[in-house]
Formats: sequence, structure tokens, C-alpha cells
Amino acid sequence: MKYLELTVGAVLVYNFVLSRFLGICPFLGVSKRVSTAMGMSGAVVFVMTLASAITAAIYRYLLHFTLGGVTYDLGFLQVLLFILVIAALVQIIEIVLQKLSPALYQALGIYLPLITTNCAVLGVATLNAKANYSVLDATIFGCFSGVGFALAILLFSSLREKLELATPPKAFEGTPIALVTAGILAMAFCGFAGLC
Amino acid sequence: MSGLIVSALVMGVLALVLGTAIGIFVKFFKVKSDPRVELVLELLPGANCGGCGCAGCADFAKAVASGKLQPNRCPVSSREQVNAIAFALGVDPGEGFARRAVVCCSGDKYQTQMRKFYNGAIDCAAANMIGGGPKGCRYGCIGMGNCAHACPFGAIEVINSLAVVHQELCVGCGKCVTACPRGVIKLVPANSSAHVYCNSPEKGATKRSLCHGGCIGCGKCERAYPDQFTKTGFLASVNYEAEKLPGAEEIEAIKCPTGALASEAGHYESEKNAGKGENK
Amino acid sequence: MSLFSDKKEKTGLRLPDAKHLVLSSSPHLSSSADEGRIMLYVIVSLLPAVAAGIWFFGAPALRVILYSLVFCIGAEALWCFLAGKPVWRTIGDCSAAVTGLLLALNLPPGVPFYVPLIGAVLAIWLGKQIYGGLGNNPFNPVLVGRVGLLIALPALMTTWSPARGMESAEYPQHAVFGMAEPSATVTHATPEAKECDLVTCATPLGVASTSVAAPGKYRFEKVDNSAMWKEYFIGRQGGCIGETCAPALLLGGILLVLFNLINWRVPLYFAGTVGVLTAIIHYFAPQMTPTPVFHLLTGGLLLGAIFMATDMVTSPISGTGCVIFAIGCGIITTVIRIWGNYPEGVSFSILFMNALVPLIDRWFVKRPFGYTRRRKEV
Amino acid sequence: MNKSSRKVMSFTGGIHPVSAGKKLTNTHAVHTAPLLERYTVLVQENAGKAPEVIIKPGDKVLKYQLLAKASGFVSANLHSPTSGEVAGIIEVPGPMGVPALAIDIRSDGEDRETDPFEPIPDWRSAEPQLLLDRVADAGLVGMGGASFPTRVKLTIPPGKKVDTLILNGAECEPYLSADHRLMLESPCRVLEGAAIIGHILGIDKIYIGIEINKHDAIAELERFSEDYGIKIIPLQVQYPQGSEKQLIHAIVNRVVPPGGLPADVGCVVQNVGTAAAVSDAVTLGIPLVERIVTVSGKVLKDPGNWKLRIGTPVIKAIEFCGGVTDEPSKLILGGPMMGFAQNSYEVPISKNTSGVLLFSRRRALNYRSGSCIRCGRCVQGCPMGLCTCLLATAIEGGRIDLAEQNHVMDCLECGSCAYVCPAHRPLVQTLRLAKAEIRRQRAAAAKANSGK
Repeated sequence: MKYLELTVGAVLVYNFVLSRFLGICPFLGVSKRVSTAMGMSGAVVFVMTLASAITAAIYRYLLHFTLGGVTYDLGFLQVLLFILVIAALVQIIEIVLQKLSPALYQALGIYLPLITTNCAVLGVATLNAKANYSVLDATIFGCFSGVGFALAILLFSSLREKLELATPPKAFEGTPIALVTAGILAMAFCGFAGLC
Repeated sequence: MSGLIVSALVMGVLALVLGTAIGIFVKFFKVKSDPRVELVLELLPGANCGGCGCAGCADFAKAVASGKLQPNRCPVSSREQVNAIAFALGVDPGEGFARRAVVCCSGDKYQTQMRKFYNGAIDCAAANMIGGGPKGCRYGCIGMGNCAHACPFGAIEVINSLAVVHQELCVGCGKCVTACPRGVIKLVPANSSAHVYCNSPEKGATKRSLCHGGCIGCGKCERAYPDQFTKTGFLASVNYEAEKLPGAEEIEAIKCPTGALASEAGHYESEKNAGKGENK
Repeated sequence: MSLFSDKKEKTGLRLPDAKHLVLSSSPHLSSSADEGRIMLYVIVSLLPAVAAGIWFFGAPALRVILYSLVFCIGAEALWCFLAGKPVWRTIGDCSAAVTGLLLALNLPPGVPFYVPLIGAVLAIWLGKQIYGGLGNNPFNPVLVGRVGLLIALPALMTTWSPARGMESAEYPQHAVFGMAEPSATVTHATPEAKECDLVTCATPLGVASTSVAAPGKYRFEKVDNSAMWKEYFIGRQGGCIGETCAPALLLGGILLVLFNLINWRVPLYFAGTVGVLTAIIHYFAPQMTPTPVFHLLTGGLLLGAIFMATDMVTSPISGTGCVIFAIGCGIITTVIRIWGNYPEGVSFSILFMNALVPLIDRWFVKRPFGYTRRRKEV
Repeated sequence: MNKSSRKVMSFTGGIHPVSAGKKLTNTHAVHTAPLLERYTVLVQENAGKAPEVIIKPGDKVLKYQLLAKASGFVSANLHSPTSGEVAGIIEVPGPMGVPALAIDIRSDGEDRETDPFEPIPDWRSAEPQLLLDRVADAGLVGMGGASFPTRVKLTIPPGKKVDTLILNGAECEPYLSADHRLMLESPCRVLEGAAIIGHILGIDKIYIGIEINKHDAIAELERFSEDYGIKIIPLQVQYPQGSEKQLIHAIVNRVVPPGGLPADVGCVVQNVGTAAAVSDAVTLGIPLVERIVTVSGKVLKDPGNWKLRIGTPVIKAIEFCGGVTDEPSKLILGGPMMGFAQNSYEVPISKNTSGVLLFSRRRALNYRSGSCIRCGRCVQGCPMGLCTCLLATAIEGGRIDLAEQNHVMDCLECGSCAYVCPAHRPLVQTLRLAKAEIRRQRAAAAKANSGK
């Protein structure tokens, strides 16, 4: 039951994009096509899961430990360490992706390295730390937060692909209409409030 | 003090581990890429118009970096930008290549007879498949703006059912040329300023019955300036390879009887003002 | 003797000049269907619900309906005027009128005039026109308006007034809905009612979600029993103007199906999913949720299933897609009703599923003629 | 014969257009048109390559004399509709909206015939190849609409085996009743032609599919069909019942694969008019120079079916019907669903002209470029099961690639979608545009590939 709450909460109720408003940059940036959005969400799920696991481990075992009778509290290093880990992860993904799927790499463009500074990834690490989740809980939470991001960007990209064929007034073409759509989407997600 | 050392140590060890991991991945997954492609891509305008003949700027950058094409093939880049690319790669920028598009038709809805009632999709290609749209002439501009939609630079305006190119915005990418189902749009040297605004090879009398703006092949221009104009059948054309391209004074001197031969500015003005007199 | 026919007099020949003949692509015939007529039929199908709403909630309901209609058509006209679109032709397709009526049916009776005003602007501008007008909107405009109002003005949007007949002595439950007993009557029929601003009551769903179980007793016994079901079915319950009276809504639904305007599967599968899910949950954990009959008859389920989920523009094209869409709506409605903060989840569920429509359309397209699932080698 | 108990075949999708149009003409017996002074016979009557003209201006020609010779496999001979003098080879308004070359024949009023071919009355014992050559020599083309040379259709590509011949007597287009009258008035010609085609192909399974609204034609054909071993299949009244793929599906329940031909599933489909022409060519030795044309429309004074020679200008056909009673706004060659709107009265009748229709402004479909409300009627109506509205929206938004992915190339252009569209969107035109564009792209790609 606890895990159900954790997952439903991460995917629907506290959706990273549509409820917490984190990770908006790639949400808007790579949602023009469903295929690239799926590639991006794959990368984000991967990074968030791994980053959650590693940062939770670091937070629990590396930032607070006792050595030779002295207790060290390195909490001030938290952000620094988290960014280090995330940056390294993203770097690895980038290298792998460039080799395995050059087309996707091209399509994701600048947004791939930008996952490093993606507030969603750092956000999930910080939220984990704040809630003091165990490594397993943090991994699950991270993974499903990523799934939540994936769900949001998948819905959004399919809507945008449809909107591309619509004929909005000139002033609303492109990003404005996308932002309005994202707003209405967030409204729909409001309905899930209180599920857990 | 020990806190400082421990934190430095923690950071250091972590950095080392992660650095090693990245190093290992690089070893297995590294893709060789030409850094010059990135460089050229950065210097290109990024309009992805396809005017160079490649599929987008990235393709063109690859072609330039590998020496297949010369940097000046990009119609959008200014001379300075082309030179910058050439300088960065250490290659020859290539001869001047600038072109502009011209819609060779003056049959706006006041000039040409709107003889066919057309009912259907507002799209030149679609209209062309059904009896050729609302205008009588089979060779002229249909005026539903496929070229205007295709133009990435917003350089084409449809005035009174006739597409007119704004020369100051046109870069000569040629997208409109492919978009036009009739082949009315031609690419001409950028420094030319006078054109024959007619595309119909039909007989003068037939043309005259369909459109007041068409070239009737009177040959006045060819007689006056044989180097700069050629007449084939009933259609005069500007000889764009001539030493000196015709300008305002030649136009003034010839006084084309139908106004098919006009300077760019004059053509635009007359289209802009067409029909205003009739409304009054 | 010559065989020529040309000598014959050309009589009765009044052919127009050949250049006045219309050129167009095939086909040259069309059925009598027309966008404006479709919307008109929708309005006709809505009329029973509108009439029931006015009957049960009286003048305040009529006022809200009129406000909503005027504001929606006005908002549409204003936008078209500002955007340089043909005003009369856009209004002539009646879609704004449909939106206005549906929005009114989704509002509680007796809300002040600015509620339908905000709702109309949200629905017409943000929900529809910003996307390019009828046909381009991915979300149901009415729901954009309603959900926007629900989030922005929760207090106003959950202040309900009792339906006609609820104040009578025969009504089974007064106290549970927050109304005074008829003996100490303060209803809108009496002079005292004029002194208070509004007579309010609770909706069955609202009561159900807040009711606490007495030890050893069925938690929802007060609101969920056969006597109440009868009242709910007739429409004697608190709620939005158009959502209470089941017979009127069902009649509207039948009309829509007869006019061939909706896919009958959508309301059936939507309501069916809610019914089946709540039946299962009620069977195993009766204290968690009321019976399916209660769920089907209360709240906006019928209105949503018949009129909102079936909106052509925002529901999937293919039959399979429609079924998936409807089942999704049903699941989310049930989940929100049982576990969510909001007592009612129909609007949210449809809005959410609207966002899924492009994906459903992409993944569940009809297989064209000649394409077999596995190409058989002959 | 108890018809109601018989199983009526059909297909999925499709529409039920208003049936009133047929009543204008389907009880009118076929009239033979009087001889005209002048015929303008289109040089290219057939799909494929234009035949080579073998006469010169000034030549005297006789009726049935060869005017143009097939210039390849996918090409058809052309014969003179009457005797007279060739005035010239001129440009006339063509049926597709673009000017086309035509042979201008001034009739001498005598209508003298030559005997171009020897009749083969005992064709059952003749060599199939001989009969096939006769079909080719007589200049036969598909008379249903596409005017594909019949010889090509009857030459089965190597590696394919056909076992079924289906005659298309569905005539599902509203307003048209030419095939109906043909079947009713000369059932034996149709049946004999079918039997000859069967003999050419070596097939004995022959079906004639007819929509049940032509019950009199069904009864008439059934009187003789057993003599020829031909089965009459009543079909439901549903458009486009007469489309090859749908017809094959309805009658023998085989599914022609996308992009495939009927021969891929062992079928050959021929129009009943073509069958009658085959019978004439073989048993009487007459080439194809005339056909039955429905001249109809509410605005016509006296609509009816006329036997018209090829090259008859449309204006004459209208004159035969006594002119108009109300101002028409549209002139259509062919049926109202797939025919072509014309903007000239001088367009000549050709071998595939099944109808000449005049519509008033009120009757003709008036297209609007409104936006789609996704009502899904076009999807229900599409006999090919395409999501027409999504395709059209994609094409209008410039996403031809999306349309291609969603099988726009399978579109029959039958017009069912535009017929039912409540927004009156020009769906067929949009889809046709995309098809042309995709074909162009594919040709360009193929050219680029072969160049490499």
C-alpha cells in the first residue's frame, strides 16, 4: 500500500511537471513530436531513477557518517554532490545515445545535456533527501516521478502534434498555444488531488 | 579541520569514481564526429530552407565540411557569413551565387478574366488539378498562396489573387519554385530589377482575351535593346546573362504596351494600387 | 433525306455561358447533413434536461441558463469581431449556444451572474477560440469552463440549492442534506425565504463523501437506500442545474442516438464502467463506497456520459477508441469519487481523457480494407 | 423466384446516397441519337499511351474506319463514328479540364460503313488469342470510367492465375441508369460478352453483380443466364458497390491487397457495357464507336438514356433532351460521385462517358473550407476504412508524411467522405492532392535511386 501511494502520488497527484512545475524546460522544448518526447522521457526516467538511487545512498551513507568516533555532517555538500552525480549520469547517457541512436541524439539536441541542470532531476534528489526515503523508496519514487514526467510529456506532445494542424490566431501559434494547453492539462490533473 | 579534509576527500573520491565511469563509457561508445561540421552549422543561419539543395542546414554543413559543396551555396547567408565559413574551413567561398525569386505573372484579379467559378480547397496545387482554378489563363499565377505558405522568410504576399515577391526579403532559396504547381516562379540573378511579368506561351490574341497584363509579343523591347531582351514566340524575356541588366531607364524608354515588362518596384506599386481606382 | 438533326429549332435552351459553370472536385452531391443542423439537434436533445432543470430549480436556474447563453454567444461574437472572423457565420453554427447551454447545465442553480460570465470566457476563449475555433479544440470547452470555475471559485461552485419537492414533508431525508425540517420550514416558497439570501442543501455525493459510519451500521444508509434512489431518479436532489433529472437526460441521450450524433457506446461504457467498478468495490468493502445505483443516479455522471464525453470534437474517431475513452473516463471518475478530495470526478476524468484522445487516435486507428493483421502468404 | 429470401451481398462502409436521381431516367428506353454534322473524336480515349493518328486532314473516312492505331500495349485503337471528311486535328476542351487533341470529322450524312472485321459467330470454338486480338483491334476500353484498354485487363500477368470473372452491373452512382437500361434491353449481348471474356480467360466461374434496385434487370438477365452458365448476384444498394475491390469482396469474399489488382486474388472485373461491346466486336465485327449515355438532371426538360457516338459534343446531348428548364450551375461528365465538372459545352463524349449531368445551384454540392468537427461520418462511410478526416487535416497542415503513413494511397476517391461531410469540406480533392504529391515524391525518389 505504501508503494502504491508512492507511485500514484509521484505519477498523478504530485506530477512533476503539472503539479510541481519542475522540468518545464524539456517539457516545452522536446514535445514537438511524440517520438522525440518518448526518447526524452526514456532518458529522464533513466536519469531520475539512477540519480535517486545514487543520491539517496550518498545522502544516507556519505553525508552523515561517523569515523573514528567523530560524527561528520556534510549536509552542506548536498547540492554539490547531487549535481556532480547527475552531471556524470547525463554525460554517460549522452555518449551512449550518440552511439546507439544518432537520430534521437540530433532531435533532443541541447535538451539532453540540459537534463544536468533539469530541476526535475535535482528536485527528485532533494525531495528524497527531505523526505529521508530509504534507498529503495527513493529509487521507486525517482522512477515513478520520471514516469509522471513521461506521462505528461507524452500527453503534451501528442496534443502539440495535433495542435500543429490546428489554425489558431497568428498571435497564439506555437509556444503560446502550447502553454495554454499545458495549463488546461494541469487543471485536469488537479482532479487527482487527495488520492494519497 | 578534519571536516574540511573529509569533505574534500569525499568529493575527490566521488569525482574520481564518476570520472573513471565516464572514461570507460567514452572508450566503448565514442562516436567520431567532425568538429568542423558543428562549426559550420553554428555559422549557418539555421533556416533549414533547403535552398542549397540539401535537406536542411545540418546536411549542408556536412557537405561543406567534406568539401562537396562551396559555402556560397547557402542562399540565406550574407556574403560576410559565407566568407566567415570559408575562412573557418580554409576553403574557397565560391563565386557569387545570389538569386531572387520572381513571380512571372501580372494577372491579378483585375487584369485577368476570372472566368471559371471554382469551388473547392484553397490551394494552388489542388485548384490546378481541377481545370486550373478560377483564372482563365492556364500558365499564370493561381493566386491561392501556396508559395506564400512555403516561403520560410515571409517574402511572398498575395495581392488581389496574385503572388508578389518582396525582393528585400527574398533570399532565393527556391522553396516557392517547388511549391508552385504552374512553374510561374523563376529564380533570377539578385541584381536584376526588371522582369517580364508573364509566363504564357500562348498566342498574343488569345492571351489578350484572357488577361490585360500579359505579354503580347509585340517585340518593342527586343527592338529597342536587342542585347537585353529576347522574344520567343509570343513571350519576351529578359536576357539575364547580358552584360548590363535592364533597369528603370530602359523600362521607361520601352514603355511596354501591356505593362508586362516592369521594374520590380513598379510592378509592386501597380499591384498594390490595382483596383483602387475601380472602387472609387 | 438528311439525317442531320441540327436543322431543328433550338427551343427552350437557356444554358448559361460555359464560363459560369462551377468547377469543383468530385463528388458533386452531398447528404443533407450540415454543421449548423447538427448543433441544432444537440440543442433539441438538451431541451428536456434544460426544462427539467428549470422545473426543479425554478427562476434562479432559468436566470443562470440565460446568462450563460448570452455570455457564451457574446464571448464568441466578441472574439470573432476582434479576430476579424465572420461573426454571424460563426454564431450561426450554433456551437456557442450549445456550449452556453451545457455550461449552464453544469453550474449550480442560483450562482451570481459573474460565474457564468467567467465560465463563458474560459470556455469560449480559452477552451475553443484560442485554438482556432470549432473543431480545433483538444479539450471540451464546457469542461474547461467548469473545471476552471471549480478550481478558482470552489465555494460558489459547491453551493447548491434544493430541488422542488425536497422541502415537502414526504421527502425521505431532510436533515442529512443540511436542510431544515419542513415543520420549521424555511423554503423558497415561504415569505421568510425571501429574507435569506439562499436556501442551500448538500448533494448526495457530498453527503456520502463526508458521512461517518455509525458503529455496526452501513455508512451510507441515510443517502443510499431504495426510497432515496427513487427521489434521485426523478431528480429531487441537490446538484447542478442539468445533472439531476435522469429521465430527461436519458431522453436527450436517446434523441442524440436517434439523430446519429453520438456513438452510443460512449455513455454506455462510461456509466457501465463506473457501475461495475463501484459494484465490485461496494461488494468487497461496503463501507468504502455506496452502491452502484447511487453512483449512477447522483452527481454529473449521466450528464457527463451522455452530453460531454460524447462531444465529437474531443472524443476519439474510431469505435474502439471511443470504448477505450469511455472506459478510461469511468475508471478515473470512480477513483476520484472514492479516493479523491473532490466528491465528483466526472469533469476531471473527461478533461483528462480528452488529453489522451490524440494518442488514442494514433494507436487505435481502424485497419484499412485489405490490411490483414498478419499478412498471409498465399 | 423469391427474391426476398436471397442473400444480398455487400461490403462494409459506404453510404446510401439519395435514390431519387435514378428515377429520372431508369424507366426511359434508350434512344438512338440522330446523326450529327460534326464529331470531334478525342485522340486519347484510353488510359495509358495515346494512339497514333493514321489519317490526315482532308482524308475521307468511312464509319468504323481506323482513325488512330494503338501505339503500345497500354493503348487502344480509335475508329470513326461516321463517314465523312477529316477537317483537321484540333484542340478541344477535354473532359479532364485541360484542352485535348481531337479529330474533327465532318459527316457527309450518308453514314457509309466499312466492314473492318470478320464476325466470329462460333466463338466457342475459336482460339482465345484470336478473340483477344479482336478485342484489341476493336478499340475496347473499360466503359465503367477508368477507360483502361480491355486487352490489358484480359491479359493476365505471368505468375497470376484467375478463376473468376465478375461483371460489374452494380451501377452504384446516383442518377446513372445507362448500364441498367443496357442490361434490361439487351441482356443477351451482356451475357454473350461475359461468356466470350470467360472463354478468352479460360474461366467458367462468371458472376454478374447487380444492385437490387435494378430488380427488373436482374429478372431479365436471369431469364437467359443459365444458358450461358452465368450467375447473377444481387447486391445491396450501397455506394460504392461497383468499385472493383468492394465488388470482389461482396461477391466472392476475397480481399484485394493494398496496392494490388483484382488478378492478385484471381479475379477479373469488367463493366457490363464492356461485355456488350465485346459481344458486338466478336459476333458482329463492330468496333466501339458508340455507347449508352445517361443524360440527366432535374433541370433538363426531358432526361433520358441516349445511344451516342463518340465525339458527340455535350451540348448536342443536352439538345437531344430538349434543353433545360432551369439554369444549371454545374455540368458533369460521368456520375455525380466520381465524374468531372466541366466548364465547356464542347467537350466530346468519349468511350467511358457514362453520364452527362446538369445540376442546378441548389442540387450541386457547395464546398466550404470550414474546419472538421470530427463527427466521424467520413470514417464510417469510407469503404476502404480510412480515417479521412484525420488525413485531410494532416494534409491541410502540410503533414503529407503523416497522411502517407495512414494509407492515403489506398483512397479510391469514391467521394463517400465528402458526400457525408456536414462541414462540406473538399475531402476528396485534398486527398487527391496528397496522392499526387506522394506519387511525385516517389517518382523523384525512384529517379534519384536509379541515377545513383
